Amino acid sequence: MREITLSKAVNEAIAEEMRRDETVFLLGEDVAEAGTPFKVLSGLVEEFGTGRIIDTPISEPGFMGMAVGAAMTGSRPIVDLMFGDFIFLIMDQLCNQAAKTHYMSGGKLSVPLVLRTNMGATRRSAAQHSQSLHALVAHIPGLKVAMPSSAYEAKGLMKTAIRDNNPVVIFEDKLMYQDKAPVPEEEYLIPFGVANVKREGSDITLIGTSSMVQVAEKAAEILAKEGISAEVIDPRTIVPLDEAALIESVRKTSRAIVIDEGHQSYGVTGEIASRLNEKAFYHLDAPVLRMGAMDVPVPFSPALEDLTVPTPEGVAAAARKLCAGEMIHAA
Amino acid sequence: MREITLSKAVNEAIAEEMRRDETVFLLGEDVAEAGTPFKVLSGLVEEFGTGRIIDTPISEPGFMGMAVGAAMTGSRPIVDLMFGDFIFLIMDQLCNQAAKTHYMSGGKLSVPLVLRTNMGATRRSAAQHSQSLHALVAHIPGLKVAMPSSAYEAKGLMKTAIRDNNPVVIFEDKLMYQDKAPVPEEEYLIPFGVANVKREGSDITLIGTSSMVQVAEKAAEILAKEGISAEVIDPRTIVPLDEAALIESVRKTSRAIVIDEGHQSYGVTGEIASRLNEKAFYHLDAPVLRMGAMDVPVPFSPALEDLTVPTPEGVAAAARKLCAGEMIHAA
Amino acid sequence: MAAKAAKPKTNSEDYLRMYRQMVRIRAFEDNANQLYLSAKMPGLTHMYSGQEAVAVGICEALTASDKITSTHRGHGHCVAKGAEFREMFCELLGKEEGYCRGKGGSMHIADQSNGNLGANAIVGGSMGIATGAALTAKLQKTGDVTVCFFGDGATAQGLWYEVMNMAALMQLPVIYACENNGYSEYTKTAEIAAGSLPARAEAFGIESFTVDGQDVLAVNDLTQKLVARARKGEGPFFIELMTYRYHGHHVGDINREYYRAKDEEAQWKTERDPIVNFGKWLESEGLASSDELKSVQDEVHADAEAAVKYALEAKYPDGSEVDMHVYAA
Amino acid sequence: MAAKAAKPKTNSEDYLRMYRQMVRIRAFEDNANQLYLSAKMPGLTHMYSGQEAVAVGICEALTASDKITSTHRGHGHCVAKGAEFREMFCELLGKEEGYCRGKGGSMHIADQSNGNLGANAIVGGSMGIATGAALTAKLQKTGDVTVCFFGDGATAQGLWYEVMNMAALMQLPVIYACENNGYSEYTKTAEIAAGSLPARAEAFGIESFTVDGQDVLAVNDLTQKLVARARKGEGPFFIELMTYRYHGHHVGDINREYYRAKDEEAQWKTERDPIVNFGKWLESEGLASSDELKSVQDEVHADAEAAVKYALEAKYPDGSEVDMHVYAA
Ligand SMILES: Cc1ncc(C[n+]2csc(CCOP(=O)(O)OP(=O)(O)O)c2C)c(N)n1
Ligand SMILES: Cc1ncc(C[n+]2csc(CCOP(=O)(O)OP(=O)(O)O)c2C)c(N)n1
Ligand SMILES: [Mg+2]
Ligand SMILES: [Mg+2]
Repeated sequence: MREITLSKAVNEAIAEEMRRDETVFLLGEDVAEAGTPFKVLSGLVEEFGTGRIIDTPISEPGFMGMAVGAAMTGSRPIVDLMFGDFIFLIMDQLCNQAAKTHYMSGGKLSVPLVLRTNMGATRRSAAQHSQSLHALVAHIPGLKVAMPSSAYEAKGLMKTAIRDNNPVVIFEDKLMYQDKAPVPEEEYLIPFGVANVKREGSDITLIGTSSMVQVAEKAAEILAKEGISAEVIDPRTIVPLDEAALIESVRKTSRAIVIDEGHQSYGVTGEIASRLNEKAFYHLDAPVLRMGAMDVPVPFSPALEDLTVPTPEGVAAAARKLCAGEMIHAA
Repeated sequence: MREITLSKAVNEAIAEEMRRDETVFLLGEDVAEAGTPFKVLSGLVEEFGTGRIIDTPISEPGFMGMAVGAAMTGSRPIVDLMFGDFIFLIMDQLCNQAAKTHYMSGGKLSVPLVLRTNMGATRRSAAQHSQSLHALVAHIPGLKVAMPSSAYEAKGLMKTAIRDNNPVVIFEDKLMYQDKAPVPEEEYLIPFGVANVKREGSDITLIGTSSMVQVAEKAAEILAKEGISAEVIDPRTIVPLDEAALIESVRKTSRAIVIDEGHQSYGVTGEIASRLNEKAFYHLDAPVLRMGAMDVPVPFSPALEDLTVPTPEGVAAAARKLCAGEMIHAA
Repeated sequence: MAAKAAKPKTNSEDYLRMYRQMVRIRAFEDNANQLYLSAKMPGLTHMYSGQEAVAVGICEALTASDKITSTHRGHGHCVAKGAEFREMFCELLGKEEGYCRGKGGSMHIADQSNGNLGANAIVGGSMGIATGAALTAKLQKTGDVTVCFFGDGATAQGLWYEVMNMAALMQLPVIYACENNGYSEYTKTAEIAAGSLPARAEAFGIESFTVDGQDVLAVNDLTQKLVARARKGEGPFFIELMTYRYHGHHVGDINREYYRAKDEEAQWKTERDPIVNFGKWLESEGLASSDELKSVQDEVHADAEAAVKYALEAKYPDGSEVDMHVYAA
Repeated sequence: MAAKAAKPKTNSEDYLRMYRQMVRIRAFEDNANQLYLSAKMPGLTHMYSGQEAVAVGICEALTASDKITSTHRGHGHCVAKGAEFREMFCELLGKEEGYCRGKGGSMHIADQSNGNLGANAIVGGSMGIATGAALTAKLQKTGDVTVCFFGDGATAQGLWYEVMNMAALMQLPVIYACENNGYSEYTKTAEIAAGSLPARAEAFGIESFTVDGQDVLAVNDLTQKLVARARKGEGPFFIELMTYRYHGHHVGDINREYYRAKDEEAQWKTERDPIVNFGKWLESEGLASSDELKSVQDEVHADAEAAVKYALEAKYPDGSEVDMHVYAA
């Protein structure tokens, strides 16, 4: 199968859906001629014109709000938010408006829009351009949250998102835009709420989101050499969450680590870990461990930044201890 | 000891600190003559004047940003945010600016401010005036988060917050403003990160935040009649979190329920439950259960709204099952 | 662009409909207030009484497929855009037959069938929504115009400036209608708004107008012209409508002399009432007799009472609805 | 109010210092660019080159305790407000001796000792901060003035309108200084800004000025006057400074002909360079010889090189610092 970059995969998904459905349009800063700073959207304006690939001023709350109104009236906007960190600017329109409109109207109005943005540290971009803020959005009922872990997922989830009748937030890892993966030429969609077992194993389950799937896979390789068989699972969407698949895996392996690049406290790892604890309790040989990003603003200095995110070695070390029956904490 | 309302307790705390420290001022909408819609601040403008009790236009991001700048230059602002739901409007200034300034400046700048706002449903105020959004703030490093459970805590935590050199967010339960509790005449402060055992017990630990402490206490009374001895703990601040106290209790009782009025998914209950699971795993006789608000926008209709939040009866029922060894889920 | 135009409101039938619509709003509010005072209504609500000429003058210049966005003080917009009493009272009481199945209540009442995209409990929160609705109209060439209602207090929200800039750049068919009732909660507008409101819109190259919001014909005339121009792609526009709210900020805001003098209230009510004055004009022009007007009022009052009665007896949504409509299928 | 006034800049010593400060900014940026191109600098950065007269003209009208807030394109403001090369380069390289111990980097460089409250990576993100600093000045009667630097693109952020309104109502000693360099990333200002920028400030009753941002004396003259007035409580003010950035939006923005013609760049560089033109003026007025100017340049270049060398060899913060400074004691 051909291999394409995650960036290209996103571009293809949007182009295909825009061809298929005239009501789809995209708006954001420097999305047209510039094709975004990451060049993910290059070429779209040439095909679809500035009427459907719309450059906006630096007005995130404003164009997010416009997308909500457009979505309520028969359009299917894709909002391009240049950095995930800017989500703080649009929280009201996203969480008070988009997320709640369908419910508040008793099902009469709906808001089919996609917010595509990014996440991921270690790009030396410092505290306001490096955050992974998906947990915040996942906490708000009415929003769906997708976290593609490769070009394949990026394309399939984006297409599903565009066809979904709800506000969907997609977090792309900005360090993965150039990563290639096999992506079929033929059309495919990836349903929401269906986890993907990336690697089968029997001793421990490693649940990773976004780029942490790669971290988990690398950790699994390290562990395999030591005779520890790790299963790696990618939930693909955290809302809806394929709880059943995760529980099934953990019931089999009896141990689990949840790995996510958001801050650890009050984030994604706590939710997944506590669901596993709650629903697979009697199958667990050890507590479910969590590995999120450190609870610190992302530092600029490379000497510090690299310490803040989970690494394959760190995950392997934790897995090793869990499998040896040693507890991280004297639990 | 005299009993005063939570509203009065907050008012006293602010007045005392404003008398003590000239750099403290307060700003927000209709805080002066009107004393806020909940009348919590009545009388302050008479004592401190409109120079220190400052009415603003309806510009939440703007006055939050101003508070950050004022705090960076030697003032100690208290920001009054009329409804907790409006926190979505100020997330950038709170989370990208206030929370990160101290860290990003390598410790050179600091942002001593208090954001006082509220939470709590069942007031028939519908989806945009009923949210309990403390989990979002707790996820962001650099912010502290206090959740007073009575007038006593409201006063002591507010005073500590005003003296703290960091941005502190205090969520008051708007349904508790008229609730009275004993509050000493003498000055006292409640340190952050110190949980309070509201009721001792041996069979199960009920951890509640804000008004859920009352819910837990009522559940404990129901359970006591049935011979089940429940310990009730109030963390008082969720950042910093007195993990040690919670763990100690759970090691003793072997069972726990975490009760919080924020949405359950990706919220506070997951964090606390997974810490307990991780660090008290071998002491647990049953999985730690979580009871948050339902993952739905808060509905207006009384017939629906009351179903969305944890109740004493619901907590007692869950506790009963846990203690009987019955799992909620076939874990 | 689909050919569309509201019928010009130049004959007595149209005038009488405007009169009736204003009376309907007033009657709706009087009943809602009564429901609140008698503790039959959950939560609280913000009365539109006094501002009727704004909602009616504007909405009578719109077609059913034109859109509006509304505010926390939204009953008037909802009635004026064509909603029925029954579904509205049911909504205010949290009943299943309400426009939003009781899930929205007063502050989120919407009536999508008549193009009302909903009230909003976030001040200024619908400014982006209105502008986006106009963007759909432009992209899909529907010919629809959107009116964004908001209060003077809402002009303090930065969102407005962001969307005005974009609406101006994209020449969107949206009309920003600021109902300046002199107060933002318990504060006089003058104390929270520096400079001039129309100048703020003009700074973005948006044509701006100020009109007497108590004069339904003046409002309607201006709006008809602007709607026609907006349909031709000459938008956006800004209108400041000078008006007054008769009640407190919300139904519970009773003792309000500390921020607003009783005399001031009395003066607006006796001298500037939009319904009374329009009624007088209809009579003086010989377009309606006082009996005719009286019978309009009686009919409307009877309708309102019947709707209230119906709503009080209607059933609440079933508990199983609580987690329905979180996500659309 | 504490009596404060920047010395009027009317003698050759002051002129030469302004010249030197502009040369220092240019030298800093040339070295920073080189560090980036040679892959010695982590992350990316935005060059201030071309806009030197703005930062210098303004900051020379301020005292050390006056405050500024800066932007993603913030090195110029930092130098102009009094910062040292060493600590700045150390910060850009993520070293412990940087102004922020390496935690902030280019986009968050701050120098609190000279009243620089910091660069900001959120466009417009510091508008509230600047206004709040001015509020402290007013409440505590410090006599300080705050200058809020931001770009033309930042005028699209709603926050600006919110704080202008409040600054105007409270008469705060803040000057909003918009560096209009014609571009917002890869987009011409004209395409993203409707109407007129000064009119937007004026609509809030704020006195507004437009000045040639390539003319350091014009900028300085105007700023001196406004700072003096702001200290007397006559603020806030708005200044639009017409200027140009020589490099791409950020150091990596090399192929930019699709949005900006090479001719245009060449013209600004050859005809409107603020340093060259000011140097010529100094010579023509007999205030400095070309040798004197050359020696200023040489000194500054040597300083910059030494600082770069120092910073390259300086040590990174210890790993244990990673969770320090999350909370203040
Ligand atoms: C973002 C936000 N801030 C504050 C409030 C509380 N609030 C509700 S209505 C109101 C006053 C609005 O004034 P105006 O826009 O003039 O409308 P009016 O009530 O006069 O119709 C305020 C402050 C809110 N609902 N939303
Ligand atoms: C809120 C926000 N939106 C978008 C960006 C990305 N961004 C960084 S600089 C910039 C352009 C800013 O233009 P302008 O204000 O004119 O400043 P200039 O770069 O010209 O100095 C953009 C869009 C950002 N950093 N913050
Ligand atoms: Mg008003
Ligand atoms: Mg610019």
